[in-house]
Amino acid sequence: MPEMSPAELRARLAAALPDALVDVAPLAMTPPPAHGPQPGMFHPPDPFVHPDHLVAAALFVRDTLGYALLSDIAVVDYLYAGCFELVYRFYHPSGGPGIVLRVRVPRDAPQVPSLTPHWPAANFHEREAFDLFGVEFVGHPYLRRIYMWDEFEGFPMRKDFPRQGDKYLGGDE
Amino acid sequence: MLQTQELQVNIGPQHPSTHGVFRMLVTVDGETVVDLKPVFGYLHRNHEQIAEANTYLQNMPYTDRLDYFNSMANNHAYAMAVERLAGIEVPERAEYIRVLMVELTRILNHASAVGFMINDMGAWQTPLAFGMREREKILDLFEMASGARLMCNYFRFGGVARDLPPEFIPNLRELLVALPAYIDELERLLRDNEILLQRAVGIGILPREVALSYGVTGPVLRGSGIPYDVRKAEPYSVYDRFDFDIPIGKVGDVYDRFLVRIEEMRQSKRIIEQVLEQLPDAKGGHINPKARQNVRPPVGDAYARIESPKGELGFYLVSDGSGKPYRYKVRAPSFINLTPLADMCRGYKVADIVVILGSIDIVMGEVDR
Amino acid sequence: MMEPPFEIEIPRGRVIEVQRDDSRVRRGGGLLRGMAVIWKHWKESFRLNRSYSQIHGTFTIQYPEEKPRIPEAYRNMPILLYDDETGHELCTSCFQCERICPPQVIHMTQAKDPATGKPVPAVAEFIIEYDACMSCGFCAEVCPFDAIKMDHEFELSTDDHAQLTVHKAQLNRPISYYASIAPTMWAEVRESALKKLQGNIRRRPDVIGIAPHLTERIAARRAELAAQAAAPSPAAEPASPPAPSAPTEARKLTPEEKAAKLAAIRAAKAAQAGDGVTPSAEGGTPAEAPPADDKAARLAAIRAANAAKKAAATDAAPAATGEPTTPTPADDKAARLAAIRAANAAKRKQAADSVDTEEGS
Amino acid sequence: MYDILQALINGTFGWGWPDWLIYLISSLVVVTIILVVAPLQMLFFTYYERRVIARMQDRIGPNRVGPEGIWQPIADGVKMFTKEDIVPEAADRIVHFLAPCVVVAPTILMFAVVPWGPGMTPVDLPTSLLFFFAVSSISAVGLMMAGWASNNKFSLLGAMRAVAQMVSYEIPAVLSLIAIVMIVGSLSINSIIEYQAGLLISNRDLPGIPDLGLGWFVFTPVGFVAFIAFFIAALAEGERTPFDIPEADSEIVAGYMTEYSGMKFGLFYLAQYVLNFLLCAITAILFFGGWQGPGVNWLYAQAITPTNPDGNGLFNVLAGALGVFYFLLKTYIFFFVMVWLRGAFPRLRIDQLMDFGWKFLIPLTLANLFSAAVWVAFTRWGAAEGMLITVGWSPVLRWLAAFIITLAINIGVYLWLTQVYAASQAERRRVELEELSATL
Repeated sequence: MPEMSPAELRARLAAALPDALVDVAPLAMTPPPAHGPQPGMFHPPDPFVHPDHLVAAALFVRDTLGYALLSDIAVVDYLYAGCFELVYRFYHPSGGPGIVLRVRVPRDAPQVPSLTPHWPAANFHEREAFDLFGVEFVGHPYLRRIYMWDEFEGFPMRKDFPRQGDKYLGGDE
Repeated sequence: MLQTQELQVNIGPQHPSTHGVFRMLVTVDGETVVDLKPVFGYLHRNHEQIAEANTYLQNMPYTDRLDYFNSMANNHAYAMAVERLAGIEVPERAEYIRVLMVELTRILNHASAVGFMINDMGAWQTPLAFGMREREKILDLFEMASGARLMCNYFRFGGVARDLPPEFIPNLRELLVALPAYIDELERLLRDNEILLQRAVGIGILPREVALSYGVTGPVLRGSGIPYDVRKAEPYSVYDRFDFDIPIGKVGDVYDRFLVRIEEMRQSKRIIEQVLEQLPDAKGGHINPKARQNVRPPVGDAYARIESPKGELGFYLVSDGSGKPYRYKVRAPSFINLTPLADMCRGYKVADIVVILGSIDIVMGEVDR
Repeated sequence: MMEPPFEIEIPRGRVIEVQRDDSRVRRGGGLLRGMAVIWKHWKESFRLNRSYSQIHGTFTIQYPEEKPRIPEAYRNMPILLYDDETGHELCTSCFQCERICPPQVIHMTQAKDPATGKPVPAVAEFIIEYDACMSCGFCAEVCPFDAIKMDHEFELSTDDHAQLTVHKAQLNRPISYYASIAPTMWAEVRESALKKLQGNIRRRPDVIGIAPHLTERIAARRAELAAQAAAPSPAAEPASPPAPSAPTEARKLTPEEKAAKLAAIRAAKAAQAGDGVTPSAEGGTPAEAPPADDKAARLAAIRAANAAKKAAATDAAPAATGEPTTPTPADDKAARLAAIRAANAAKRKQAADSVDTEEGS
Repeated sequence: MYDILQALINGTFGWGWPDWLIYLISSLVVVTIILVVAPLQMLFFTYYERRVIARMQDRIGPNRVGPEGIWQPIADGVKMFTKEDIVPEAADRIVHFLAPCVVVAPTILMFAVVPWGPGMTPVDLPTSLLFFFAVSSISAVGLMMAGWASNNKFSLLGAMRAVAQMVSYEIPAVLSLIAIVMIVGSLSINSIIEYQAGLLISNRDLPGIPDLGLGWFVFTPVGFVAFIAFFIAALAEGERTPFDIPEADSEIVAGYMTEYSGMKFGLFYLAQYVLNFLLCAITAILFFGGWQGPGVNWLYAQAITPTNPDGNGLFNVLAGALGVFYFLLKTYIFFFVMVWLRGAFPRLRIDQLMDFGWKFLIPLTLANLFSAAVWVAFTRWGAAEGMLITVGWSPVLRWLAAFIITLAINIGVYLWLTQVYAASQAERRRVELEELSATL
């Protein structure tokens, strides 16, 4: 079963696609509390890919490294840091732990090239990310809302989406 | 020359065989499917947002509601993700109990999935009724252990909610007597049935390269001939201690998926028998006594995946150091397995759509989240 | 597309390809075999089967006549326990269950000592919204006093949605009931639960913390005792009420509540019936002429509402007037309810505000 | 009925009523009986089916309304009647209303020619078999009307399927019957039944052994193949599993019935179950001797009949009762088989159904027709017809020869056809696959 540590993956990627990797600073998820212990910074070991080189990196992972199973694309909204992080998760069909590529895009212009034309597995993941977070996947053939109805405004999974209509908060009995 | 017109038919959202509120916008030429667009979201409740407003433990019963056939499997994946995030050890006995429950879930799910698929083919409930009978027995066991039949909410961080009751093991042993009889009988009823062969062989073919590129998992991927099973590919829990085989299909059609599911039930039974052998020697109690209810994991993220009966079920959690998950993402197998639906249906007849959908085995609670 | 290496190492086990001989020419043998299976089921179905190891025979449970086997661990809806002997409720209103409840359907207020105004380890009102409860059982799991447990009763259907907001009076069950439905589970926690209860009883003044329907009985018993004590020595009569005034009030509340309910029902009935009904049914109130009934009921309701508002504002129990007129007991009940609601709402708002401030950066 | 009334009124009572009055009365009585019996059969069949299929699925079935749930169909009927009758806004209201009537009427008409017992045929037409199948195909018009008028895509698909299926399966059904008609030499259902008297050899009696009424066609190779083919076709005509494609609930909701509610839906239901009853009945009649059975003929010989006016009226009743008993028993057994199939099998797809009908069933019945001809030639022809081999053979020998030869023909054809059919299916699947892989 193939195994590849994040550092190894980073080295392979750096060798094959020198421009693709970006260095990111550790990220604070929440504003530092006024008192009490400070929460740690978030700094995962996985390679961060520049959005422009995402497709090349993903295809490198698939075609050269053989990680042909695109398992998951998760978007995380880091409101305090002002960015979206997309977590791409790949697995090798022969088994073993997976590898992760991360992409960070600014919250105000969340644009990522779409993987769907090259890799149909990304289709629903990207539509879901678009629907719930408003990340725009450039080049997606059918980028429409997948869960919410088409007329829905706003992106419900964003951290600044207002929570309303709650039975326990709204209205007085 | 007669002028012909393509017809657009909405199958769903209210339809007897869409397994919930699911809509397929089908363009048909006569009875042949020209195009198909799946439309969902009718059951969308923003599960992930709800989860981000809850504490880690409070999410456990909500995971039950994802794939309401396999609440134990959902619990397992979520518990594993939180344990990885917070670094909680799980005692050996608890792991065995977990495996036992998840494998029972697999049998339960496949029994009813096969039944539903045959139902979609037009059998009048009989295979489903037989499957449901076995399912009821397993649910009785779940009820004994966890207190609920469907929404088990049985797993806790660091173990399971309570130890197996004394009457559990004898009843399970009795059930294990009935299981092979049930599976054999199901095969006798259906396997060589000419009508089933007509309806299943060569229908909804998903070649293995295509299946892989679509990212499908579970019995659909294995039915296409790729022996990818998370239990073997990346063994979690105590799965590396059991002997079991991975059935794969040859062609990747509905019949292969049907046969793979039947064989997986046998393999699950094998695992359960091994669990019963090894369980008395397992160390530890049913839960890690140090595990607390109020988990506050350090800042970081964790991903845990299991081989749920429907495919690879993953939970991605990001913690900001508080008692609630900062991000909670479900990698739902039935959702992703729907990706190739349009390609699988194109060129087949209207009647095949529901069979292909049935062979994918989706649960809308998980698809829509 | 490249062709990836699909060979997977399988440590314990092998990859097996399913056997599908679908190219064989078939002549209907499979159909006949399937029919034979069904025939066997049909033939065997005339005998009842409840065994796990059997796959033939009828499995149907004839529900209303025949109840399913319910295992001990079965959880349906939460109930509150009280001690059979002393009548004391096990709940100390520690708010653990309210906090853990995933759908947030548990609401409670802590009892206060009327004399000192200090909180007492007992619960004043306890509400569970059964309609939104998801039966997860967390409340029973986290309860440190084993006061909240999961019931086995599942026939809860009602045509009145409001009935699914269940109050303490309907939630209370004796320990003996729980011990009968879940003997081993109760036996596990019995010692510690009762010990904790003993400790709590000591901190509860008078009847606070006693199940409401029992307080009535206790009140009656006490009155009886007082009467007995008064009979032989009339001289001691002025000094006879031994309990402080507040508990007396509390004790009195229950019959008053009952009277209020009765009056409310009567008023509603009268309002419904309007002019057409003779007042003979409610001979106790000849002063209220049938045409005035409707008006009177409304008036009473308005008065009650006003009183409730006042009570909510001052957060003090209204003084119980001696005369059992219609509006006053109603006032009392309404006031208590309103107070609980207001308190809960305030709490929620506080909680929500704090959440908002936490997140609104 | 006319005979009985005639014998009763003018014979026993001697009132001397005119013929036309007796005709009128007998017709009215017959119509009333049919209109009462048909819905009763339907009610019983729904209950029967639900109980039987429940048992097959390890359940009990409806058992709450009345003892053992026997009043369940009545309760269902009451429910149907009290339901709101919804007509879609875009529907063609008149056709939508007419369709159930058009479907029900022919099924009731078909009752007219069904013989219930000896001498108990409501209308004894000389071409009753033709009438039966001619009338039965009218209901296809009603189905099409229903599907079209509902203005619903599912309804339309269902109606198209229904019509296609009915039209295609009438051919094998009629072809298989022609084999029987050839042997009997008559289109009258009554004469077909009468032909099946005797012992296991149709219309043959051995001296010294009483007429057991067991000369059923199913015991001959020709009759057996015809029976199988006819029963399969009957399943398709009656829209029973595995051919319940027009109302395939998992695909097209309820087919042409999708937009019907209340009693209109009830009428479709009625028509369907009455048709099922009739198809079971006709199967029993044509291949299993209808009311023929041990004892009926003997009883009937003593009864009042046109040929035997001095008989005893009691024997009329006895023969009738026994005949009706045998007839209904056989009919219910066939319906049990239908339910059994429904409990066991999934349904075919519409194109596979067509394939099976045209590529397998029709060739099989055609070959069976040939076997029937051989049968007739061996058992009946002599030197005058040019059949020289059998000259001088005893009837038993002739019968044996016919049996063996037709058996060989039929088995051979069956084996060959399954092979050919399987090959054609495999070929078709291969072509489909190629097309698919071209598109993928």
